[in-house]
Amino acid sequence: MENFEPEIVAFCCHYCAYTAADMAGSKRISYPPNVKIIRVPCTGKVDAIHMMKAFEKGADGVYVAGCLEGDCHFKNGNTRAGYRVAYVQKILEELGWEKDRLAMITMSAGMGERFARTAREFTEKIKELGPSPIKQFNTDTHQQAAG
Amino acid sequence: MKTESRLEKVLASGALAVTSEVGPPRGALPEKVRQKATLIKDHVDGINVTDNQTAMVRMSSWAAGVIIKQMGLDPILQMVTRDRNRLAMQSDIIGAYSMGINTMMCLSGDHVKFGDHANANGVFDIDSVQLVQTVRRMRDEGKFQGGADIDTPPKMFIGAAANPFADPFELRVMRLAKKIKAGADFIQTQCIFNLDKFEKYMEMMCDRGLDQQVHLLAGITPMKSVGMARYMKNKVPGMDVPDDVIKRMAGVSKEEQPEEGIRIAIESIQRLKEVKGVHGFHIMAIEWEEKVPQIVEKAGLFPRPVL
Amino acid sequence: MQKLKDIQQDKSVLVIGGGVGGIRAALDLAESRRNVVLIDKSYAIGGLMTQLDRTFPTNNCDLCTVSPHLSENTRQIHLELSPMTQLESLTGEAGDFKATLVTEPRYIDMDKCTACGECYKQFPEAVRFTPGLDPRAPTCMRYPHATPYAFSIDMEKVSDIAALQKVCKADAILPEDTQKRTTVDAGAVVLSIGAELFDPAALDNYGGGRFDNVVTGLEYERIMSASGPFQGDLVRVSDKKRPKKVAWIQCVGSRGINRADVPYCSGVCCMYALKEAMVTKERFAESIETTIFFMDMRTYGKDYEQYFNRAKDDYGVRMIRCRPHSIVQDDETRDLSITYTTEDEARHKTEEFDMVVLSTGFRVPESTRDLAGRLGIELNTHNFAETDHFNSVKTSRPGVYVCGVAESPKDIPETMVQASAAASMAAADLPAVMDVLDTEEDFPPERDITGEAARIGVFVCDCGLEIGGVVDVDKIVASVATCADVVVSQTVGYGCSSDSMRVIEAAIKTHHLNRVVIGGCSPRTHETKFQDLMRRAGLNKYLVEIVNLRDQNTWVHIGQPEAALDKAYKLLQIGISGVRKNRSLVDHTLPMNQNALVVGGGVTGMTAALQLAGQGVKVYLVERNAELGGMATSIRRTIEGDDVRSFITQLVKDVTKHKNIQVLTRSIIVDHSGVPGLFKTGIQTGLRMNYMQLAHGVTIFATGAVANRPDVYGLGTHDNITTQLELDALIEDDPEKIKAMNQVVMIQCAGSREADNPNCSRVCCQAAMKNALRIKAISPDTQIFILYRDIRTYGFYEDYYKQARDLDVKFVRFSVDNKPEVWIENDQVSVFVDDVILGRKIQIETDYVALSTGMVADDETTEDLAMMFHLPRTTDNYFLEDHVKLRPVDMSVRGIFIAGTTHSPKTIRESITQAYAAAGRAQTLLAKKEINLGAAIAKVDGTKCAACLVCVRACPFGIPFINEDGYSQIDPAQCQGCGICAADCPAKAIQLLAFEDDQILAKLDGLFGGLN
Amino acid sequence: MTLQNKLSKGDFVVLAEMNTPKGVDISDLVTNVRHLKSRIDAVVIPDMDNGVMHMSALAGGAIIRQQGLEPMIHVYGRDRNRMALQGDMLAAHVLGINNLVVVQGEAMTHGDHQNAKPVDDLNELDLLVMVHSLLKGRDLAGFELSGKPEFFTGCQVQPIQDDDHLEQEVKAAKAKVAAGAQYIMVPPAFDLDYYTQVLTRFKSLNVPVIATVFMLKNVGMARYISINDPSSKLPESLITRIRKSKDREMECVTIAGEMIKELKTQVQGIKISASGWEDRLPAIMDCAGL
Amino acid sequence: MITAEQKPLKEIIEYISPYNRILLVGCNECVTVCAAGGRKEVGLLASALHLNCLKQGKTIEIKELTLERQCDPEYVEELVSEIGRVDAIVSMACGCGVQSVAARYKETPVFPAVNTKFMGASVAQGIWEERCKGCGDCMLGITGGICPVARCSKHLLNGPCGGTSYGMCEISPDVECAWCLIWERLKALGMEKRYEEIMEAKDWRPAGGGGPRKIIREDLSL
Repeated sequence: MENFEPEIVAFCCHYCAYTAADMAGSKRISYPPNVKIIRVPCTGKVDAIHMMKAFEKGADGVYVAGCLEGDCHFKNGNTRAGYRVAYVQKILEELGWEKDRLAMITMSAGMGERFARTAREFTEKIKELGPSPIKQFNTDTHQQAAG
Repeated sequence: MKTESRLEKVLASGALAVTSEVGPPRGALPEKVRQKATLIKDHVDGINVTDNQTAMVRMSSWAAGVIIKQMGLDPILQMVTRDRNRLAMQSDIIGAYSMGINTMMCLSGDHVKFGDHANANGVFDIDSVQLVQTVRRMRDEGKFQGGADIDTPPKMFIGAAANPFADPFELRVMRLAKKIKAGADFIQTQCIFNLDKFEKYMEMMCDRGLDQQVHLLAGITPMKSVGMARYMKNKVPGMDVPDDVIKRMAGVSKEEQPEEGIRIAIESIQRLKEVKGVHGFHIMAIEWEEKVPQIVEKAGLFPRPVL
Repeated sequence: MQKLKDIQQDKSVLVIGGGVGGIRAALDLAESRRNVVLIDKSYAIGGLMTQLDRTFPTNNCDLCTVSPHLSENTRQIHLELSPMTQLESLTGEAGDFKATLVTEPRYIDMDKCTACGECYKQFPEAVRFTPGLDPRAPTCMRYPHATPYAFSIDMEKVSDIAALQKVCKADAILPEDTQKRTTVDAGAVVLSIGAELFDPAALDNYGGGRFDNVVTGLEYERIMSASGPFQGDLVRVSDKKRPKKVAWIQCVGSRGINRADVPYCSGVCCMYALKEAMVTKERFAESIETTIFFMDMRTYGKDYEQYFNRAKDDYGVRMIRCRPHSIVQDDETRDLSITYTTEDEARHKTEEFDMVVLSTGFRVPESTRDLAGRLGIELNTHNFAETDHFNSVKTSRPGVYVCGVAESPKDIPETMVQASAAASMAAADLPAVMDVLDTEEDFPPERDITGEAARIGVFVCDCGLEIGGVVDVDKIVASVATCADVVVSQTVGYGCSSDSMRVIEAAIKTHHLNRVVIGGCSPRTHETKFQDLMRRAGLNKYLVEIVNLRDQNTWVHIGQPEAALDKAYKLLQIGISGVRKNRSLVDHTLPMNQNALVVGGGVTGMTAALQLAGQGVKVYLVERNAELGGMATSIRRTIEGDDVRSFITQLVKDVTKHKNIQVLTRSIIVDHSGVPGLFKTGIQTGLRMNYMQLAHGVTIFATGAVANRPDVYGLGTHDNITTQLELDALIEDDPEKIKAMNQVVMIQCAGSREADNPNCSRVCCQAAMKNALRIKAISPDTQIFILYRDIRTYGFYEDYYKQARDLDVKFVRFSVDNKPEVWIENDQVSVFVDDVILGRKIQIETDYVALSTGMVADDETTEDLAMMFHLPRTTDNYFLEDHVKLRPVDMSVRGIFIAGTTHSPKTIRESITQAYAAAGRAQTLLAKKEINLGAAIAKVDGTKCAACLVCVRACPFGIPFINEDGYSQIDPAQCQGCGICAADCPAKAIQLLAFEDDQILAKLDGLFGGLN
Repeated sequence: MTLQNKLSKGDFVVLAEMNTPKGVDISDLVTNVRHLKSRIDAVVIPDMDNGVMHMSALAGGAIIRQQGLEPMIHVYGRDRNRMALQGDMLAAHVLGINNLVVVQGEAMTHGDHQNAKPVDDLNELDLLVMVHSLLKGRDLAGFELSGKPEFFTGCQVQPIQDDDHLEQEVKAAKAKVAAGAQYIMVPPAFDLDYYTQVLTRFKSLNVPVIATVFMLKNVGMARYISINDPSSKLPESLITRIRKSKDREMECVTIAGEMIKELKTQVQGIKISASGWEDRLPAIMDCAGL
Repeated sequence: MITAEQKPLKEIIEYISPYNRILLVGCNECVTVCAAGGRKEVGLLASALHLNCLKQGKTIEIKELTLERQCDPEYVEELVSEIGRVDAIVSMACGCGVQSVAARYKETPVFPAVNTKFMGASVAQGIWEERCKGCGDCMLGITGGICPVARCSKHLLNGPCGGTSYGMCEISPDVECAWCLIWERLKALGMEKRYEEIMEAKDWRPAGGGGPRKIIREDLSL
């Protein structure tokens, strides 16, 4: 798994995290290309099903990125998202998946550096965890077949 | 006299009654029961035999009661509504009576959650008030709870419990009244440490004239250590251990604490003897039966009346 | 860039200065459908605030709060932005000015420039627009997302013009650009040029500009700022190490202590020093020791005292009341030592610090005097604009208004208030708005695409080399061309240039496209632009999806072209898959009711009512008392010496006779319903309390506060112990009695700044100065003692403080734990106070004690109204505005505004300013015939709804309810579009339009298409 | 049974006050009447109360009649002269409006047409004389009418400011009864003991007395009344009670309900004035146990 | 309403492991409201089951459907078109719903995905508490509207046991003592006298002591 490049989905809220991502861009702060952003008006919009479906469709890691605590444009959407992430983490654990493949992250719109750092750290973590169990199986069987 | 109960006779004589209790063993050895009963036999008018106390499985109370009866002593059969439905309880009552047991206590029992079978289903087909009523009707009306006649009704002297310290306080005397109305002949109370509050309770009881209708035995428990006192204060629901009692226990060395506990018990009895409506004492020396004679003697309750 | 529109034939308002104040004024005017020309001498707007790190009292980061304001202007049809431009002359008169403007050459075609930065990379010395990383010159750094989003060239520094031109792929360099002179027909002018900050290099004792680790407050902001020289890391300039001990020195250059000082107070430095100290601890390390050296702590704004308490008590910021003599630098370590004396100890102390921040205040630059001359307005003794005593934005020249620091030193919320007030005044000088259609309605009818199979056009912009330089755009375009439903896939040079836009528009028509994907920069900045393109092409604006290939791909993966290519491909797949599910949506609109309800008939309410009525708005002015006038009727004179009574009498007369104002005295509000723009409010009116319903589009609350009468210092027990209000009347009515007084004592903060009323009442210090000076004028021999905790004569009120000291008014400081005592013996009133400086207790036998009791919120009234109108209140029961910094008169409920002392304690003059501001803000809403609520609203499918109440309970705004049919209903007019209900609904009965579940899942499908 | 019959039999009656709309949308009025139909005996319709222009009480009365309820309309001399008033009275009878309350009519100073000219051709006593004359089949000029109208007519007491004023009003009411007033309406007060005393004085005039219960709506309104209307005798404790309650609106409903409960036994009828919040009338009546 | 919570995933996975085509059926009544088996939970469970299979390199077919009510045959009938196409049904309804589905489609195995808990009320968003035992002989009228059968841990009918402290039940300080609540309410209602009457031993037949219960409304049953 030396050259494993994970596929990571980041659900980012329009007001903070998405803006922070743009900020990282305008400051040319590099982060791994593995992270693909899907924009939502508020992390409170991110349904538990969206997180599950992302894994089901093949994501190796998923994170939800919203505003700093207390700064949510919609009062408490980020807090709710945090609870949902914890709930889905529990499901993942029950299924024998690493719960760290999913995370809730907060930042303000000006934190381009933090966006980039988070993306780097999360990508590193997923690299350590290896491919999603779905792909692991595919690879394992592949190797078995080859062996 | 409603019954043949020794307790009833002692109480009727106007003397202060003394009862204590024996917890049946968690095994089939009858000797254990005899040993414990022997320790206290000369100092009490009746021996409570607990019924799966603290929701732990033990030898059945009526069997242990029979063993005590066979020793020529006076068992008081405790019965909780937690483990049996009304059929089982009534059959046990007539069974016990047929073996010579003539005094019983009706209780609802600790919740199964506290015991060693937390996964059991609590039955609670009827509650303790309803059990009192059932036993009274069996005795006085000769009828089972379902309405059928009993050919030889069990003549039980009926006891019930009261906790003057649980919430809501104002309801406690009313609940006592309810038990009396249901047919309770005597009452054993929860361990009393807060004497002030107990005296207030007794006042309220006497105000309603209940002391004329029932015999109340005040519950006394000697404490072995300050640890036990704290445990009872914080962990046992419905228990009221005032801080000054704990302070007093803590005020002596660890070695002297058992003695201090016994002193407190004796002082309590002496104070409560004077309280209107108190007709006796129920001494619950938990796993400390050997100290009961000492307490009874020092409290001036010895010797027991001979009938 | 916004095209310079031909607005010459219409009258405009000229706004000079593009700081937050100027932006606010310009936006207010544009939203009120007034033409505005906003000029700034700099190449980008934003002013001082864009350089701040976080702002008090919210301690939020500024970028997030300012950016919407900056990008807003590009959307305004009525707004023309003209950077690098200055006013040359102004002729004519109010309503009919001619302004001559001079624009310096930019040498860049703003329509073409994409801000790619190529020119800057290759000719950094000649190109302006830089997020700047030079730690020594923090003031030239600007917010990285500048507006206009274009570079400018300093031609003098260009050596090879041809080479520079070649660098620009957009062909935007204009070497032949020249200075341009234009004239504008202006109805009014708003001046918002702010001021400079004092340069401490002028002082030699503090080493400003000489010692590496002595910085100004603003430099410190830059150091902490994420866009600053150290990327938001707090380090010392000398060794890039985190300081352990930081000190702030207040009043550097202000309050007339030192040689180069100005006499006035700069008003903002106490708060910003507290903020910087708190943020230092909060963001960097709790253990950093922070110390503030101050003279008087001037936290006089709304809830500022609590901010101060938080700094002291929760953050442990050390406060030392003294003025340090000097700073000495250790040349080796570059550590700094401060020598100072505290008031209770005569001995000098010396203490070491790692960094020292000089809290420098505002200073009027020379250029302001020139501009004032060209504008023909008068300046005051401090060179700030002279303004009317009852109208702080009205200058000496009719038709010219001023706002912000150009008027007097002030913080951002007060600047915002004045900006809105100035805009409102300026709008009144223009002819009334005609009911012309907004240009944005000039779009062809939308094509109905229902039932059509998806026909997607993909247009990828190479953005000069910004995208194309990293990834091969043609290759991307070719690879997505094979995707299902993609009909056209092509590269466009600069997607956002007018040429490319025309190409896309043509392609939509030729290929009969019904959905479009744009690969380019961020939708945050460019979505509107492409949505307009869709509408021009006859398609619904929600059928376009912008894929962020630049800011979130090529800009951040410059060194990994292959990975960037793969990511670009995947991002486009997300876009294509997503857009397939997009549907035509209709923006929700509602008609506006054009009436205004003004609650409260005091000076504030009357001013707001008159201002709106003057603009043709029908106003209901509701007052609970039998007469208009409010709290100001109990004040006789202002500190400037004006007669308040005659002012109010005139105001009442004007209001009562105005045909657009319906005055409803003896009226109480009892119910309220409706949505912004369509409110309905029930009142009980008249002596018999008859019920009446009023329909209105906007509401202004000017319900005021109440004079505080705390039970302290014997108030109410003796005729000669009164409040400042009673003294004010006494001075006016019975000067003889004043003359007979030998000693007068005033006690400040009576009932304020204490546990049960923690905030400062703001008006009391100036009231004490006012009454003291008036007594001295009548009776120079009367001795006056002012017992105080901090003297808070902010701004120019400091002048009165100085006058009082010069007239030998005695100032005695006491602390809150050791308050003065008032004794009455044999009808003789005595005051005992511990004099901190003398270090002993003094007794004053006094003829009169005036307590500065200030004011408190009208709890009962604000509580009632807050419940009916669903408005938040502060802990001390004032109304809480939507944003304490940027929206000081707007409430969180749209269409509701507050002004005057119902917002917080303030003087009559300040209340009037806020009244104009509230009227102006209300105007921006009333100018619209309908309200656009956008399309992203939650929609319930009644057949799926289980009426479980989850949405009802989850909605942060309390909008959903279970309707008569037994399912949840969400009023589109009130839905804020967060989607929380949609995500929580257990029956999946709610969808957030424009972000529906199948759209999000389709995007995931697009991303993982290869795997499934 | 008509209102007149009930009152003369000594039955207890409940009246609800409802204003006509300021405009032509009568849907709220009709809905409110329908909700109350079986629970009240008549609807009292003020005529441009407090000088605020509304649809005329005459039309309001006709609408109530259409809904099958008995209307009772205010009659006063501020806005119309004797010609218009007599004409309207005849129209009222024809439209089925047979209950009248002769009132004083409030000054226009706080209304919405402050610049209007008051007519004041007839005062209350004159009006009673006028009604009496019409009942006898003659107009005020003495001309005979073709067909006599029938009216059940009462009068209204002014808000009682103090004890002296009370005596004046009792005297005035006596005169009005002598002039033909068949019942007396007493304006509201919030102190029950005081109100009872007032009511007792009017009961001595031997015509049915109808008390008024006025619904408070929030703290602001209660505060206003307590400060500005001494006749209301609104105690501070009532304001505190509203302020401390969790649901203030419900508390106001409860307060009105409790007052009705208390007054029920003392008078022959109650007029409930919800002042624009007529949709809360059913709730008030529930609380009052009506 | 009836409350339920989802079974541990492991248990559900075990049930369906032999099958490849699953019909996952939710119910839009009580279990939707208590967030155990509505459309959303169906989606989440389907996703979780997919994830589990994908991990093992399997794919399964899951058809998601949510019925208006699983305890009414007419709604259950809506599954008929799917029946031939699936190997097993997983029902997210309460026990009644599961049985209705199982009774109708005898040839297809039906598995429960939730544990049916109790009849409860929502005390706050996301929190449900038991309120009724369905004892068939409601005595709320004499207990101040608070049920001792459902809310007293010992179903005591004649007052609180001796374990009450500070108004809380002896089994846990988080559980309110029903009798304390009843007493407070009776006091507020001025019905203290009610308490003094002895409540006779309860007839448990209406509670199911007499076997499975049934309600027949003859006027409606035709």
